[in-house]
Amino acid sequence: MATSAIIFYVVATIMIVFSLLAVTSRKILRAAVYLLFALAGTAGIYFMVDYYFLAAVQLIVYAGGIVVLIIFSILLTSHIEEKMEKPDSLKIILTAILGLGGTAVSLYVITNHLFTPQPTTGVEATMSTIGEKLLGYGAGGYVLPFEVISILLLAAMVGAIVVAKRNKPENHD
Amino acid sequence: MDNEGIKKFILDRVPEAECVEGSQFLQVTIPSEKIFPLAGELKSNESTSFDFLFCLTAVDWPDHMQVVYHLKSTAHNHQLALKCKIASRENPEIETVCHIWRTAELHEREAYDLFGIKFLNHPDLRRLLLTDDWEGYPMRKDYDDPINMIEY
Amino acid sequence: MNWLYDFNYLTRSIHESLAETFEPATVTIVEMALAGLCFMILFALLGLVLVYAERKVSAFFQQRLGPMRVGKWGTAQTLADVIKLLMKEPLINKNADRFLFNLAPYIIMIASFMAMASLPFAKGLQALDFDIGLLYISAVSSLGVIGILLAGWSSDNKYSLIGAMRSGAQIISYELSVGLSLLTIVVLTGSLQLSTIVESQANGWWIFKGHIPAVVAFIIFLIASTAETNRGPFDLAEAESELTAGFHTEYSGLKFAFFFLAEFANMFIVAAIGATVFLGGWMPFHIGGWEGFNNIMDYVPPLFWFFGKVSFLIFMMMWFRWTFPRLRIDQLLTLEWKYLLPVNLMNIVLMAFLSLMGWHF
Amino acid sequence: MEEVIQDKDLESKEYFINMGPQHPSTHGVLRLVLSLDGEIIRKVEPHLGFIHRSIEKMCEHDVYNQIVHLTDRMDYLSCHINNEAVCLCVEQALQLEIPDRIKVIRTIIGELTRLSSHQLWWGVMGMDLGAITSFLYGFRDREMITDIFEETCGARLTMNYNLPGGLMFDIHPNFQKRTKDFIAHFKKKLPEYDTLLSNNVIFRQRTKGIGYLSKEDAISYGVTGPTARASGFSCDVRKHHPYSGYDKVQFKEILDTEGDCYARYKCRIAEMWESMSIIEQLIDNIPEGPHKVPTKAVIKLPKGEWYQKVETARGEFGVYIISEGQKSPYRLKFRSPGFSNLSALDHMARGCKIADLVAIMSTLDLVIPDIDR
Repeated sequence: MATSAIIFYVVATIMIVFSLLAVTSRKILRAAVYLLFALAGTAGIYFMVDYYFLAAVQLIVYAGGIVVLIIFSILLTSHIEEKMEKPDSLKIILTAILGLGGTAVSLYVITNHLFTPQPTTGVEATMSTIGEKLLGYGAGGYVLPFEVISILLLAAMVGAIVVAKRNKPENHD
Repeated sequence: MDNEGIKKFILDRVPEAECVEGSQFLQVTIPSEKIFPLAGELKSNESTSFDFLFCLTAVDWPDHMQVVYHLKSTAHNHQLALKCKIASRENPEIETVCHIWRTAELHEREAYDLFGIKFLNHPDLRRLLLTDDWEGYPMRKDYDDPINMIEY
Repeated sequence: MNWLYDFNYLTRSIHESLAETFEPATVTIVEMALAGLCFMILFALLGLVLVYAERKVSAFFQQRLGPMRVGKWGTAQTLADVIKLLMKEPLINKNADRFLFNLAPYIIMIASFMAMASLPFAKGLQALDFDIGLLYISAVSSLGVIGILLAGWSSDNKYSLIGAMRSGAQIISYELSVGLSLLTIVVLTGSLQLSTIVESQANGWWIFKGHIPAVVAFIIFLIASTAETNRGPFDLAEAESELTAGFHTEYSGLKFAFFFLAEFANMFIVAAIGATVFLGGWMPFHIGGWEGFNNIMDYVPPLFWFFGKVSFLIFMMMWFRWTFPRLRIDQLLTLEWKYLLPVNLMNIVLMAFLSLMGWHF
Repeated sequence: MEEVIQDKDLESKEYFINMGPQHPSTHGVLRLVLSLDGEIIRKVEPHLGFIHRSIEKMCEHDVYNQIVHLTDRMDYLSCHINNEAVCLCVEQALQLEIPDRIKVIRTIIGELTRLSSHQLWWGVMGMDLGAITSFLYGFRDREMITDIFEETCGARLTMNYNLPGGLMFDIHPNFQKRTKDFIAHFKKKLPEYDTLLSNNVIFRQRTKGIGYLSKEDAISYGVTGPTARASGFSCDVRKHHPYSGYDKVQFKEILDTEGDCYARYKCRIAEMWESMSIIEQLIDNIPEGPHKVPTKAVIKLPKGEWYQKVETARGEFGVYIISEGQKSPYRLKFRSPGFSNLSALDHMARGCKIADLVAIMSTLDLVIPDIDR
């Protein structure tokens, strides 16, 4: 077996195991940490297929950003002795069915799709091509979606500040 | 104001006060019930304005308890030792002055802790130096603790 | 002696000799293990040397001698401390979340290992040379904060929790400034690849070539990176006079040593990034046009240049720590959001303008 | 939107944290229970008594010569001044005439004590704010004073030199020379203190406007010493009720009106300059004479009561003796400056952050045995 195959299976196992742990853990912070490992595993896969930019973005946005945010909010709201309640069995069954259904559909699509190997790999995703595409306004440029998303994020930020900055409670002294 | 003036000032308000000219301070002894109005008057009156309570302590005399207030006026620079005689030695009670001089809050807690003097209306009268479950009041003359104290 | 100047010779010969005896899959695994071993040794050595250096530097600033008893000039002091830490009892609070408590130091360690992997130590001596090198480093170094947050939360101590919260707010804020100050130079280099950044400084380091904006970026980088490594005067997360020891209050023995080691490793990493981006990395001190001078400088091996620059930056960070009082948490955030970040943004625009006009050297 | 804003779950709740009894910046075994809202302090409640030894009770069984030796266990940084207070009180009761030589030496020793206490305070203050180097600087200079004391009275921490009626021994032959050496040395080193901390931007930011104490509050809380003088409360016992040699020397009472941590800091630094000037005025003019007035081996005070206040490094230290004519006092009260100063802590710290509390505590300059007694 090739080295890359070994690494792939190791990373894939890590991802699957930690994804399962993340949804089954009763302690909320542990679940967040398991999620972190699953996301880091995804970044690992991206590194393996030489999608360096995507991998780094995965690490920055998901592992470094989202998970830190989740952990931060857990730190603010929950106490160390708290445990999550066990969901009732109906919920478990429903989500299990949904999850398995999703897996089945994905597997069906993957197994039935004919992957034709292409002679050329198209554009090599170097840093400069990504940058030019991202800020390009010609054909295939992404500057408009890019700016729209940034405005969306700005609106979300303003909203978050408005919600968070309540009227200060009257001074205690 | 000199000692004579202070003496007159206090006697006007508390006729039964006993005044002694000490070597440093005028020492005035008053009954414990009179302390709160007199203390307020001593601080707020412009001619006395005793605003600095630099020492508050209690003394356990054989037949009574005494609380001693050492007062000073930062404006007039005169000083006074005001003593309150509490008749009951076993269960002494006196009005607090911690609303007049804030420093009294901790000092009164200490006096309560060590002498068992109850300061009425004190916002937070608890043991200060000793543990909460300590029995007795160690600075009293009849306090006996065979374990922790060395007999002379 | 060629390998001292270009490590490609050395790595190639190792690779070839391995390929002769093993099949390709084994070769890859053996090479990975070798690289890992090298980094592990480097990590341990860094810990030993930097702890000793910190002690001696602090002693120098405080007009005392520092460790003098264990070994000549106290050089074996850190080793003695390692033995002491290994023999200490690992204590865990009764209510602590044992799994996360044990995991936290490793996350911090792993984050610093990952960041270290892409540092260019010398020509050809770089484990990972991505074309997104700088982005990669800022990505993995942002993982370390998770370890701190976990450590603070899982030890079931209010001081630790406050320390973790402070640290989280601090690192997330200052990451922006570190990233932007590095981007200021990226505007000039046009590449995120660390080896390219080093190569681009062959005729002068960016801090000299980039005019005033480069100097401003360098100063911001120094401040922000000191803050990101949780070192004084930004050591609010551990602030011993306020929070006893902050997020690692409850740690002892080896796990405490991990936090300690990671702190020094992180210091090394940010110093190395600063040296690479602003001070030319392993590139000798060159002045464009002075051929004779440049040739003399080339005789000094790149490793020496790299570690020399890194030591200089580390010395600067130690200098900060041993002279400045600690900031308060709101002042810390004010400094970042109201001063460093706007200045940084202005600076980056100015640099882009300079680069556009071609006014840099 | 309104619902979200008024959601009770989002309200931050106060929580408690124990600062001490073992905490690096409580400078001893002081326990503060803090009510916090995030990092903002809502209330500080001191819990005392961890090293309460009931010295006042012990004094009721001791003769006056023994009592002197208990006082330096209280405020161990102002030990000579504490001893002096008891001696002065006993001398006052006995109406002893004290020769000038003793007075002058007591003044010099007292000012050296104040200097060494302020040096230690300065070092610890820097350390509390995170500048560890200042600690070593403070101790470097304090070492010279400690050496002088060691030569004079044989001890380095719990020093005893004063006795009712004079001094234990005459000064060491080296005393004047070493003191002058120290003053010359410290005059060069004190500006370094300013370079390291006072002029530092971060330090100023951390102390300016923090822990404000108004003059009225300072008086009402009975705060004394440099802490109160920084609020404009003129309370220097050395000026208002001069004792020993303080009526013979020229010095300024350091007053400030800012009332914040920085003002308290500046006051102490300025007091160091004043102390040096006092020592300089006296060190070459120590009159000749005996170092001790003969007293009985066991002193009996007449019936009566006496109060003596002195200015220690922390503020007004008072000794209140009630005597029934015995060899031991009937009641003895020590009015310790730290006890009153601590009572203002809650008032000053409300609304500040934890880091500010540390700064406020270090400018109060608490010594815990002085509070617990």
